[in-house]
Amino acid sequence: MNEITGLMRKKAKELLEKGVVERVIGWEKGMFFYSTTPVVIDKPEETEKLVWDDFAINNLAIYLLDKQNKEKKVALFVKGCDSRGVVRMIQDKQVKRENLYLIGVPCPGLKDPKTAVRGYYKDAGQVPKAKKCQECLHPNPVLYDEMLGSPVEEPQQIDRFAEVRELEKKSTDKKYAYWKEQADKCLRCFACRNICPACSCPECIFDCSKPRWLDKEVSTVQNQFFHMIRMWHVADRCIECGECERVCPAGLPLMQLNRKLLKDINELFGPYEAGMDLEQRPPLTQYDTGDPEEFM
Amino acid sequence: MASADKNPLVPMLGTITKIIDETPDVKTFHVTTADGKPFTPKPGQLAMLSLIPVGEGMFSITWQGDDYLEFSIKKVGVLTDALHDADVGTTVGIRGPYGNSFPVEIMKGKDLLFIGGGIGLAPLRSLINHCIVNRDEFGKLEVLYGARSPADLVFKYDLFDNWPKVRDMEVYVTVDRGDDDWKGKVGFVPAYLEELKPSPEGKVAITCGPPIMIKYVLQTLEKLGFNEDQVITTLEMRMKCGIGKCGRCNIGSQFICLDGPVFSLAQLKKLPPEW
Amino acid sequence: MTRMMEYIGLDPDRLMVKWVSGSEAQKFVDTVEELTEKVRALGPNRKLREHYE
Amino acid sequence: MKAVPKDKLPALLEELSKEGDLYVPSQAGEMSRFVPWKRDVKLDLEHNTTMSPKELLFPQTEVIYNYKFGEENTVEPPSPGSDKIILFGVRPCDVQAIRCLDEVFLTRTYVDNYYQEKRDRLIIISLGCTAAEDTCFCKDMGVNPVEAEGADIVIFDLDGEYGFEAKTDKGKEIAKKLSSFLEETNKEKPAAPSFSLEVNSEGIVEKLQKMFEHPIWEEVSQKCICCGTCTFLCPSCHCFDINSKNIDATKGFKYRTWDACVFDDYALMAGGHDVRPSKVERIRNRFLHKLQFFQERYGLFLCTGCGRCLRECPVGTNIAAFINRLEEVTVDG
Repeated sequence: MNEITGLMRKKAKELLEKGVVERVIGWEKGMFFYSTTPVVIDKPEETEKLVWDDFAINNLAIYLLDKQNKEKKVALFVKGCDSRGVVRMIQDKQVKRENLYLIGVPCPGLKDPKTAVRGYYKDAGQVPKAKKCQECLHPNPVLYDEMLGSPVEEPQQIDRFAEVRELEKKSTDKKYAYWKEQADKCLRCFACRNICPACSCPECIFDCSKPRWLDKEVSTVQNQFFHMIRMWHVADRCIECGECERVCPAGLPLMQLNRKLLKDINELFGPYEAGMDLEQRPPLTQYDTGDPEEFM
Repeated sequence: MASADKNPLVPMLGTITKIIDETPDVKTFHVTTADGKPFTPKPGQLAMLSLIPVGEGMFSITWQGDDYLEFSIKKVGVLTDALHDADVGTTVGIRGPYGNSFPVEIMKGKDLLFIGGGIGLAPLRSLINHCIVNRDEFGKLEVLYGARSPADLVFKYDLFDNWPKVRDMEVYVTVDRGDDDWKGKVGFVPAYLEELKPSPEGKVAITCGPPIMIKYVLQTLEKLGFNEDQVITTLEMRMKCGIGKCGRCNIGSQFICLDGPVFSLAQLKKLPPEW
Repeated sequence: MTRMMEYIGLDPDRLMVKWVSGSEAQKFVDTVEELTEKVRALGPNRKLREHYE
Repeated sequence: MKAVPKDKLPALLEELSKEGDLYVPSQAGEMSRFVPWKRDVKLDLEHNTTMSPKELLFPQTEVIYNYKFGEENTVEPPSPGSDKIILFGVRPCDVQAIRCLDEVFLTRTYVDNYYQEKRDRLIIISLGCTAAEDTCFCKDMGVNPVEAEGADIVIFDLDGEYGFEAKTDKGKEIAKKLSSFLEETNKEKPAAPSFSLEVNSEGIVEKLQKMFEHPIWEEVSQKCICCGTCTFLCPSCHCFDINSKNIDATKGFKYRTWDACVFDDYALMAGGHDVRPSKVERIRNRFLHKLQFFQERYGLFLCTGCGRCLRECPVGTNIAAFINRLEEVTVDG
């Protein structure tokens, strides 16, 4: 058992025993060496389930949106990306800061269970770092009540828009063909939406039946529509946790959509990363007479 | 063209021939096909009715004439809103009949107590009228019916005019909230049932209404001494295919569209309490 | 928006967003005509369309 | 036993493709699925596909009928196909899933015409498994990983060649046409592979029957995000939704699409009543459908142990772990 796991269990037990929180959300060990899954704990004696290891990759912020957690006092373990998700939710008034006890965990970069599955690797050490973690600029939590362990060094040399720039170079028709091919693969299982900490609407436009905006028909055009609208809805709320892309069973490069919008926002409104600071409003929710007309 | 009458998911085309306003949000429709009555359902059976460009939904068949089927439909969603806007002459799709039916055989010679709430009287009506047409086969007929308000009472012509005239038939009506003109009973159906204290002797009770009413009525009936085989109910669930394939209308391993909608309390108790 | 359209592989010339006040009738007419001409030159859009036989 | 040398497989597939529409497992990006065979398709016979072959019998979106409305009203189901559908390399777990689908769509009062017309044209060439992945548990769910009961032909990897065994009349007919590729081999049929994952499914139906009200459902559902990954990838999940789409003001079509019992609107009725209002009831329904209800109705597990949902679930929900958890649960009576 590693040091952080020990600290996690101790802290969680203490918080539940003292009644500081009613519920702790963290990670537990699953069936395989590569499965570490979210877990919800209400009783102090169950805190022994908690673990922190290479595969604690799920962003836990989404569980704050769950109906059953919304009015509860909850302790949540947060990596860099989890904490940015929480910041965005607080800014959108989806969750109340005073209901949360945030326990920061500095993140060394984690591994994707889907890469490890099927016996290509025999133990965690051999599994490469997950794509979303290779692209991460902020592994340390940005908002927390206390921190377990000491911060890790933040990477500097990552060009988060490299993929977008590559794609931009292609001709319009090639780009259309590329995205059409992606849309063809989509199963519309909604894993990308349901795992997304920025997708926080209580009723989603895609579920709305009166009127029905998105046909249930799973076709190229409906799928294109789904992903384009979702990208715009997420827009400046995307905290770049990469969960959508990680969970997609069809392997759609969804971050290439989200990052395109962020790239444009950065070019038009100046440097911006979502969920870094409770005080910084996202550019698209503010109005300024100097806003570039082009963004309309 | 693949034969439409062999493909259970493809409807026949029919026409709305008559529309009766029942309440502000309930209308009764008569549906006929070019060949006359679409099919001959047994009391309690269902049919899939569609407004072709809008959608399709499962409805209980309230009654049938020589050349039409009758549906009483409450306005609750996209399809039913559109049906309420439709005029006589509108083309509809119809397929069925679906589901089991009321166990008429075991009711023969017995006294029957019908307990309905709101639009829940619609499925019971097919059986009530069946009993009236075959009056000699059954004992005393009693109908206990309640709705939210006097305006929400369906089949007023039956409740206050036709049924009370039938030999050995009683109708008890109650509303949750009265209005200035209402002289009748005010109160919930289960409470009225408890007050009426029907004897279970030689009697079968048949109930349909909102889920919460059904739950309390079943409890009350058991308290009054009705055994599980003497209580029959008809249920509703979201249905799409009507033929036991699409999966959503299950209670445990049973499908409402195929094995239901009619269940005795004895059968219901063997199923998970998910209705 | 036009940047995004371009990225998805659509022709950005098919979209025009312009601020026109309720009192600027002529500007509105000119804008509509300008866009109409542009789109006419581009021909019918084949992208993002279902093609049922 | 007959066998085909591995280097002759492309030629055999070429010949097979003359008999009908041939589909083979192939890796395309991150998604592997059954694709129409072409000479340059890269076969992937090492792993089972991410997408199950059910999409070929029961497409995700399928037209039920085309309609016209307004002045003229018609409904017209699409005409059925006529070519054979040949599935090559289907794993025994997925063959078992097709047997489940057969029960649903072809028995119990009504026959589903859309499924039946494709099923009648289907020829299943199964690839018996000689190795089990860490997520495989088919043998514990009533599947024979070598024999692939229900397949028309079964082939086995025999190192350097594929053993070839025709099981049904349909299979024998095909075998006859392929006889020039087949040679006699003296190699034995491979033994069942060893499984690292053990699942104890014995007695779970009876146990689950007593567990409808049990705190375990709250526990297993808590991390679920209610997406459709498990149901859409599952080879046996078959629930569908029916909707219509108007192409213009006079015509449109009625179609069905895969649905997922974990989606919010799955059991929601017009008027707002929902018998399964939260994910606790939905996950319970999903697991019980797989492990209890389907057994009660059709005598089979609706889970065939293919392991797809274990691998792909975004939050690591694991039905195999759930089944094993049942051993610890005590129920009254």
